Amino acid sequence: MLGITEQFRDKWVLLQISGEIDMATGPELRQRIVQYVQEGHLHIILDLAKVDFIDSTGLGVLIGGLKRTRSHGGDLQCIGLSESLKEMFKLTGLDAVLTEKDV
Amino acid sequence: MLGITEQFRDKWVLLQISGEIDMATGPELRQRIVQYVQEGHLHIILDLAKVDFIDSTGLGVLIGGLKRTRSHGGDLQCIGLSESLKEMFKLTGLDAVLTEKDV
Amino acid sequence: MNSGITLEIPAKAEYLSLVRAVVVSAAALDPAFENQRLEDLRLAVSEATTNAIRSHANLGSEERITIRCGLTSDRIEVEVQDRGPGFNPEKITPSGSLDEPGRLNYEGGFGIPLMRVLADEIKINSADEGTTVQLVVYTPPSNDNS
Amino acid sequence: MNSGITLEIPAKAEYLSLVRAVVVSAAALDPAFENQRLEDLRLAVSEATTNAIRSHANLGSEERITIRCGLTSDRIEVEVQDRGPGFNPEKITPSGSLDEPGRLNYEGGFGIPLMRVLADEIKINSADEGTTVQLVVYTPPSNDNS
Ligand SMILES: Nc1ncnc2c1ncn2[C@@H]1O[C@H](COP(=O)(O)OP(=O)(O)O)[C@@H](O)[C@H]1O
Ligand SMILES: Nc1ncnc2c1ncn2[C@@H]1O[C@H](COP(=O)(O)OP(=O)(O)O)[C@@H](O)[C@H]1O
Repeated sequence: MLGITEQFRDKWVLLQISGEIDMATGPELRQRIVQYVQEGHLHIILDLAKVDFIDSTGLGVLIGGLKRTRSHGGDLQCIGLSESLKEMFKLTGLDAVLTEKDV
Repeated sequence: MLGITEQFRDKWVLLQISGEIDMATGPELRQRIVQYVQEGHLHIILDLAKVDFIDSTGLGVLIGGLKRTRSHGGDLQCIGLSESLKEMFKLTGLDAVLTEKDV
Repeated sequence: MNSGITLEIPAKAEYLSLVRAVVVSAAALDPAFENQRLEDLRLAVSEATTNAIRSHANLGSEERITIRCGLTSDRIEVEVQDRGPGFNPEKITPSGSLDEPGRLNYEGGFGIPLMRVLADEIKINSADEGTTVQLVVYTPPSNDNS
Repeated sequence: MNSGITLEIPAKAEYLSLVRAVVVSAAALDPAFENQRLEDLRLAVSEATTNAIRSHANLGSEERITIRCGLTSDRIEVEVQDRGPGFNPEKITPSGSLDEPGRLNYEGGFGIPLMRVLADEIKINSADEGTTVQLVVYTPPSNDNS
């Protein structure tokens, strides 16, 4: 199960994600990000505080979102990382590119 | 998993039970009740508010405890029944004998 | 029940909570499944599995209990199969009632009557080679005007 | 792995969360198993199952993925078996490193390297008839003076 709620702040879209991001639910999140970029919302913040689980396909969605927003001059950032998510970002080298942002 | 914490109030022992009462965990609770009765603590209150699950072997433990305490001139009562526990007590006719008590 | 999941467990009480977790996860695949019915199913399956585990008391630990779980658009079906000695279900619960006088004189015998109340359908097939209990709980129609 | 549990699922992504729930429940049978290692195991098994599901893309839906889960005193062992076309694991991850420059140019390829980091042991047996990934995570000794 994946929950997504959106808030618009200045030029940022803040998405609060809850549940699990895996091969079953990842496509929905990917689709949402594609749609924001199409609509011109190029700055996306993902609040992952309520994400219980993310796997490598979920990381793939984050990387895809990062590439998509940046290639349009925008950005994607992740906040609310739990200890185990931080660990996973480190393991995969993602921590270097998907940095936390103070909102 | 079964958690049991005890409190002594007047002539009552109040047991707060948490977790699941089934064929795996029931024997532990049964054993505790047997022990109280042996030690002369004949009035037992079970607080089931934190019990997520109870099955028919769990009910068997409650009935056994009721019979054991009463046959020694004591009593056993249950409090903190959730809606689904109440439903189950009704289904099995246990609600008539294992009444709630105001503590 | 060609689709769906199959779970095999050793006949030990400590696996009951795992069986319940699996059934809850399987039922959660259908978002239309209501919480109350999920509770009913969880308890019914737990009762059937408890009986199956008991029936293996005199069998080697290699003999497994099998739980099959199938979802279709209008129902969830769970089958609990043991390799125990079997029994005659008709002889066990002649009245099926739980509130007879003197009922509290024994502490068991709630399992099958509970399953009958909780499930929308129940079939018990028992023979010398083992018992299969099939439990069906309906899911509400997925349109909103129910 | 003669004891322990066996789970069979259809090769569909929606069953992943169920597989994770089963592994977590199975590991919970050993109270010595630490939370962090449980997370590691959950993720590693999920990765293996994701690959197994993908490998069935061109197979009929009757072909199941099998997950076996065994606990012994010092380890938990999970085996994920598919009937997919197989692959050569040595060709896939020559370096196994995730932080090479340009790594972000593609969005996949994290699965096997992650499993290698998360599990204490991993064995991949792949052939034309399918692949079996075996993951082992050690449980700490149950005496307190560790
Ligand atoms: N799977 C089974 N295999 C063999 N006997 C069974 C099985 N399920 C039920 N029985 C028999 O039916 C009886 C009644 O079962 P049940 O209503 O669940 O109550 P209980 O298990 O508490 O006795 C059991 O005592 C047992 O003799
Ligand atoms: N069970 C499997 N069956 C067939 N091929 C597999 C299996 N597991 C992994 N592979 C192959 O190994 C590659 C790398 O897997 P992995 O590291 O998990 O990354 P990803 O799955 O994201 O590509 C996969 O793309 C696939 O070609």
